[in-house]
Amino acid sequence: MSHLSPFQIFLLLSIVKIAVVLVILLTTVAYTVLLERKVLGHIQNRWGPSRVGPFGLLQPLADGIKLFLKEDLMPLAAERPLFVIAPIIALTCALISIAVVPFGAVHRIHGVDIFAITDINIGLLVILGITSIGVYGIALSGWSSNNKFSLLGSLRATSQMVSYELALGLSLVGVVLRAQSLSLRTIVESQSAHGLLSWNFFGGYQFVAFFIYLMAAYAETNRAPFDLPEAESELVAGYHTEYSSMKFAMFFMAEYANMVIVSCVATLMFFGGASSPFGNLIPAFGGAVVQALLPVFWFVVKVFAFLLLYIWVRGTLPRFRYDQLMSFGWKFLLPLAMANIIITSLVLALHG
Amino acid sequence: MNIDHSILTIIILIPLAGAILLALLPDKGKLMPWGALAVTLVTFVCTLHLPFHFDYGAASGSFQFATDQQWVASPAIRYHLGVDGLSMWLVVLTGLLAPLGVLVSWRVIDTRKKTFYILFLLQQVAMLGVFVSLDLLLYYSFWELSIVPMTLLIASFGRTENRRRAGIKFFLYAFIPSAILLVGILWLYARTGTFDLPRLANLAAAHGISGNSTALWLCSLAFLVAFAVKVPVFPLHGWLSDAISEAPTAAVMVLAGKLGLYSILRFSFGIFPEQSHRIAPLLIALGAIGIVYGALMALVQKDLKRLSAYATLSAVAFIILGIFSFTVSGLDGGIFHIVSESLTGAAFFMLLGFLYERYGTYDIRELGGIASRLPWMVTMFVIMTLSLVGLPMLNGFVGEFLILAGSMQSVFAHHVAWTVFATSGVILSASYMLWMIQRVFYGNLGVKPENMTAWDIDAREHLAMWPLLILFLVMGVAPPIWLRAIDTAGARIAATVPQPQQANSPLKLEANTAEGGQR
Amino acid sequence: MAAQVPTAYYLVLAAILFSIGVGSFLIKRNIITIFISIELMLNAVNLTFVAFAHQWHQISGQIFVFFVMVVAAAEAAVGLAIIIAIFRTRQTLNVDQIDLMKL
Amino acid sequence: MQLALFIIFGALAVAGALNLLLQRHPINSALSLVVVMMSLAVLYWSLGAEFLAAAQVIVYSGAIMVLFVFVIMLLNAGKEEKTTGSRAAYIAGFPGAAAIFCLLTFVFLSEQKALGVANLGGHLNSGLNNIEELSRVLFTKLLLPFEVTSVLILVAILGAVVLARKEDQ
Amino acid sequence: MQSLSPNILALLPEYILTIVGVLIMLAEPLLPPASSRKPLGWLAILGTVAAALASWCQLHLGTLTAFSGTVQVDTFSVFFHLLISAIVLVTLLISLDYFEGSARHAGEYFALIVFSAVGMMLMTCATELLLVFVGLEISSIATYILCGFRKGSATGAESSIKYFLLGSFATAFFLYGIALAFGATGSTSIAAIAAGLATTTTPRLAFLALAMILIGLGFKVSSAPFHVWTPDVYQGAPSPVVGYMSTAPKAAAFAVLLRITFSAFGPMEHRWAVLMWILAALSMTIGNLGAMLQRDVKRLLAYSSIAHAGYILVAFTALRSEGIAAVCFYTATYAAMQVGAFAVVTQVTGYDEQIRSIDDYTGLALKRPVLAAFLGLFLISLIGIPFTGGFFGKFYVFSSAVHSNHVWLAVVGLFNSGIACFYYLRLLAALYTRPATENTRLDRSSRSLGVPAGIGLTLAAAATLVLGIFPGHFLNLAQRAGAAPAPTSAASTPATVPPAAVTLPMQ
Repeated sequence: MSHLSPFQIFLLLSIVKIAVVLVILLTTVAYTVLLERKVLGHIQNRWGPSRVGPFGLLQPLADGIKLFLKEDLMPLAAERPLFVIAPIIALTCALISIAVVPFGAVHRIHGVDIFAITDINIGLLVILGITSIGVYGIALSGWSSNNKFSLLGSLRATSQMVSYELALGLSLVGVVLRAQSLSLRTIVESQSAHGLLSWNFFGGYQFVAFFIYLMAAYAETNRAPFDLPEAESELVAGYHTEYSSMKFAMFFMAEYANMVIVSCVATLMFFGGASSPFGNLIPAFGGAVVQALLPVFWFVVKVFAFLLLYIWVRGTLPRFRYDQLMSFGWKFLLPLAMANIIITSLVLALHG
Repeated sequence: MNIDHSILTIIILIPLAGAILLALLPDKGKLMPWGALAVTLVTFVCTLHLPFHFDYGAASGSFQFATDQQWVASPAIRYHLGVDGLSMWLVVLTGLLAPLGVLVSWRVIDTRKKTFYILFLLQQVAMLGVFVSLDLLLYYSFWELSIVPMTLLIASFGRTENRRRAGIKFFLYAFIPSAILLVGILWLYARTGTFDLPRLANLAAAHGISGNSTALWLCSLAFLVAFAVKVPVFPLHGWLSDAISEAPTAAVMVLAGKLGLYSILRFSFGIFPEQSHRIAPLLIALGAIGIVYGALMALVQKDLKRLSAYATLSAVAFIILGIFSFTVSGLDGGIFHIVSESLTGAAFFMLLGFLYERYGTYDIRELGGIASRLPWMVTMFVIMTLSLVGLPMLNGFVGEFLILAGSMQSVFAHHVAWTVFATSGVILSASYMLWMIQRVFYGNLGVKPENMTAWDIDAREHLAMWPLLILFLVMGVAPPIWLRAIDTAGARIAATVPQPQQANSPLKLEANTAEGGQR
Repeated sequence: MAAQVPTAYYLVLAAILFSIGVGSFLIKRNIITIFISIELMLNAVNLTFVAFAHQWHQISGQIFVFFVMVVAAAEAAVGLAIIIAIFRTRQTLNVDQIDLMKL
Repeated sequence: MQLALFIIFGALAVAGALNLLLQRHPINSALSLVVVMMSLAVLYWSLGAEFLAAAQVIVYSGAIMVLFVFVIMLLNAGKEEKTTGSRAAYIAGFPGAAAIFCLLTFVFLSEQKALGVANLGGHLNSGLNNIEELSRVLFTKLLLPFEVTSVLILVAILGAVVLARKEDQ
Repeated sequence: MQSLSPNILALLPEYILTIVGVLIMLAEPLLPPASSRKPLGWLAILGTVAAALASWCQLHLGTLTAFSGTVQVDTFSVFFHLLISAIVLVTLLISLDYFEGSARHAGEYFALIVFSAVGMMLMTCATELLLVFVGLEISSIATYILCGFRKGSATGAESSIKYFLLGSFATAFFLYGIALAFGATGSTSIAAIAAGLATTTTPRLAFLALAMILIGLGFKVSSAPFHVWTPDVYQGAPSPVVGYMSTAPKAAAFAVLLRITFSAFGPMEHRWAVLMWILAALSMTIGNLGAMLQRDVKRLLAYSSIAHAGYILVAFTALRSEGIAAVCFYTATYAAMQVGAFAVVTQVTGYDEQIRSIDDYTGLALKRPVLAAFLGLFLISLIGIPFTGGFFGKFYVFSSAVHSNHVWLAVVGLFNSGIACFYYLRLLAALYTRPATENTRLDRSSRSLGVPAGIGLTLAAAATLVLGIFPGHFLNLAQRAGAAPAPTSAASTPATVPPAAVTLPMQ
């Protein structure tokens, strides 16, 4: 590729990276759905999908085809442009965040870091920002449907997301304080020295922050036990009651993509990202390719563990009541997050 | 410590303290009028200190009983009080009229006595303050302050439903020009850095205020207009008849004349001598017109109060005529006439008040033929009338004569014609007053007297009237007692005029009389 | 690629946004939209600040913008609370109908 | 690149602002403003204010405007009606806005020479990244305003609570 | 005391008030819902007194700068600190009984007043426009809320929203002005702006900045033609709040205006003096003419406050120290009489505010003579009759204008004050005339004057009188404020990089 200018190489590789990551992400999303159904099935003592393909492995494909071929309903009373834009916003925001996630160690080909689409110094802020934009998708979908259940669902979802965003953001401050950077790469590096022991979760004493993050993140993604916006028993299906076909599929994908992103962030922030849990205990082995891919492996494992946790929680915990949800967020998580910040900064200030 | 230096402060403070005291006392029975009477009498006694200790031989232009302390450091406002021949008798006069005012209000004011007497005393404070202040800003403060109690007196104790309007009208007429006056004062201060009157006068004499003659001219106009409205000079008299016909007797007695005229003499003439000279012909003309206009208007009034208002207008116009002649006799006469007219006017208003107490009306058409029922009343009315029309041997004559004589001598253009014109006012005043007496007291019995039984002047009213009647006579036969002091002031003001051909005046004799009294 | 943009252009862009904000503030009849116009004006101001901060190489301009954002957030909280309060009492958001007090 | 960014996102911002003005429904206006804000975020980034670009997205678009949208949804605000007041407003509004615009533009363009040009990135002080430099000034020289902001937020919270609480308590 | 760091010493009053505000806020939910909130009010009063004492102590410390030069505490800011504390004190005293009968979130009310005072105090001592902005917003936001404090009252909410929208609108202009000033000089600190203006290459930008700032602050001090919000807001807001918001924020805004015009834009005085001339003349005239048409007492006082803002602006045309002193003095006298007048209005109308028009006040002197006498005094002072503060305020303002050769402005102003007495008198005369028919509305307000409110009224009246009879000490204080040094650029050096000269290469 030497006849290409550095800029052209950069451009080309970037496009390739984006394409690959996007495909992987979407596949992950699809198979997370399958995973969830399977795991839930086992938790509830049943099989889950098992007919389409071996172990039901082609089920996501079938679902996709079904949704794609379904009739695309457009309610008469809906605000057309917003009704169409809403799912697009939701999905786009969910997918964009992956752009700043480093899923491997720094590995440059032609000066381009191949295990992260981009590494910018305010990566964390970008994720937070994009997450906060995602609210519009839900808010607008409910409103533009012109359906009271949708509206109520989206009102609930919006206020829930706005409320928990606060706790979520604050829970990450402790980590940022420790790493003294907003770049995700730097944050990961700050945890990679001694493997597991230097992870923020263990070595950094950020487990409180982690739990806050976890709960806030569940609420952010409208997942059980905070899945009130789409509580079937109360609101039909919440904000996406009126959606069908591909538009519905977009919401569906957005939800699972968000889960993946949240898991990625949890991994990066608290569990050392792509670094090995054993640090330097295990000597390096294998060739360059293995060395390059091993961090990716660790990363995937960790993210996968979080996804499992998601499903596990959904299978186990009952749903909150709305007022409980709010008071939990504002009266418990938020003060706790603040306390965590204060203590962390005090410790950092006193111990250098 | 010599009391001479604090007597003026005491004179101001007594009514003020009295007002505060009354505010704290309960409004029960006759407590308020008694209290007010006591306060005003004490004040009057204190004012009498002045003529007895006045140094009649002091250098012309010097102020006596002076006190001069710093009030505000920067801007340099001083608490500078003092009197000279011009103001001394006005202070005494104010002191005298106050107890009389309380006496005439004795029965008329039966509700809200407390408010009334407090406002009345505050009014007195303000007037006394105006007469004794020698610092321009201190003076201005009292000047403005004098408006408020008067407005409230008119607005709350007025006779008819029209009272609120009359009060506001009075206030606006008084306040707006004096707001402009403040600009003038500020301008002077910006030029000279002082508010002190004697210093300003000295600077003025030395042409040291400002080289900008236009600005100086405008400034002098600001002063003059503010004062002229208060007097009121002829075209600016719009407030007078409303205010006089609404205001309670005690307030009317001090309403017109004194303050404005004194201010013209003291400040316009003191600080802007040249400008005053230049505008004198206009003022002489306005004075003459005012005399005749007032008299003619009085002639056609059906309401006694309005008649008295126009009579007042006519009388103050006389004084304007006199003082703007800038001759010794004109000025002396003017100043004398201020005192004398105040007394006569007070008597007039008091008698009208008595009449109103009895019959509840000022309408001439409803009255008539009461002479036989109220002999004392008619006697007093006639004496007052004679004083007002200027019968020799009574006070009115001295002033009018000196004024007319002075204006004949005046150095300014057009004077003779105007003086002759003004003289006709004397005749007119005699006609409307006497005609008024005739209509009210003689002839057929009016509607009101027929249906109402009235009592003649009672003891309290005698007590209020006699001092005035006696003064009419004394001032008429022995004017030098007063002129002695007044002349020191008059002569000083006249001396500012570049002295021309006064020697050929045919009326030199009278001026000599005045000067004789000086020694 | 190295094409440069005069700072003045940024300022003019900010001026356009500010003027549209002012116009919208004056023209719009819905309280919420009026409030939105104010936010637009604030954004225009922020752009001005950032452009000047860039031009002077002074970070304080950017800090100012940061504060404007914080203040805007506080204002939004209070303003929307007031709007809800007025909707409760009057059941309308049209400024022309919020006219209990006239001469 | 700078020029391209400026033209694209400047145009987008103006279009958003105009749409804000022209739309009759508050929610559309609010969304137009979000567009403006996002374009501005890009412009901030191009002017070397990365932190502000992120803050713009998080605080403005992500929090403030969501609040707006939320309230619009909550009150179920309808389209604007044309009233007599609006005609008067048009008469005052357009010339007023135009006058301000002309004045500002005139001044800016006439001072163009003195104002210089902008470069992509626009680094303030070499060696420090944007956030570091910003926080350094914020916590030293401008510490007091930063601290005082807490009072501001306290007041806002207090106010929101007071206003939102029902009277019958 | 000397051992304390200047950072603490310079902001002592603000610290005290903030702590008190937080305490009130914390205590409010802990008190039982039905219990009286008066103790919280007293706590606030105590805190205000302490803050005032702290400012008084600062007077003897000379000029303090703190927080890297963002704050300068000198006689000027101490003057305004004292003034604001005094206003807050009287307002709190008056408000104590206002909420009687039900708790009505009185705790939050006191906290908001105290917090807004913090904001205003910061405005007066800030030398960094960023701090000014934050302070301004603290006070503004608190006042927006206070305006709508009578919940369920439609006029209250309306007043709140109007104030809020126009206030924010003004803030945007103010900010734009600061941005342009920053563009012209490269700094937002007052000293650095002054230094930068001397060498600026973009004078037009600077003038534009000044104009924008003037528009913004013109709204805040409700000077014409930026006064449109004033009557509506004053009419709808709770009376004690109006008394407060028509004085304290204005005092703070004037302090900022003084700092910005005389210190920051000092080099451009010849240009802004003209603007001030126009603003002053317009405010006086529009305020007074507008007031003449009003029947509602609160609206009348609102227009009168516009006129008074005009009088104060007159002093801006004067020479530096004299003008500043005149503004300080007038602001103080205006505060005394305005707060007093609204205190009486509060007492007359009570919480439900049913007594509105001048006619409703007819015969007040018969029913409640003491209140009428107080109101009479304040009205007389507002007219500007001697021996009240109003007179000396006017005197001082116009004297400073005449001194710097703005005689015609003084003529306009004093002529205006002549017109003004017309509407004040209408109210004054109404108080003292017997009503034609029995005024039953007043009977409803026949609560007796509470002790705290009595103290508050007496304080305001005493201040009005003392400022009118013995203005010496206070004038001295104002003159010291006027003579306070302009903020110096000790810690805040202006950007020395000429803007166009440096164009860094692309990375």
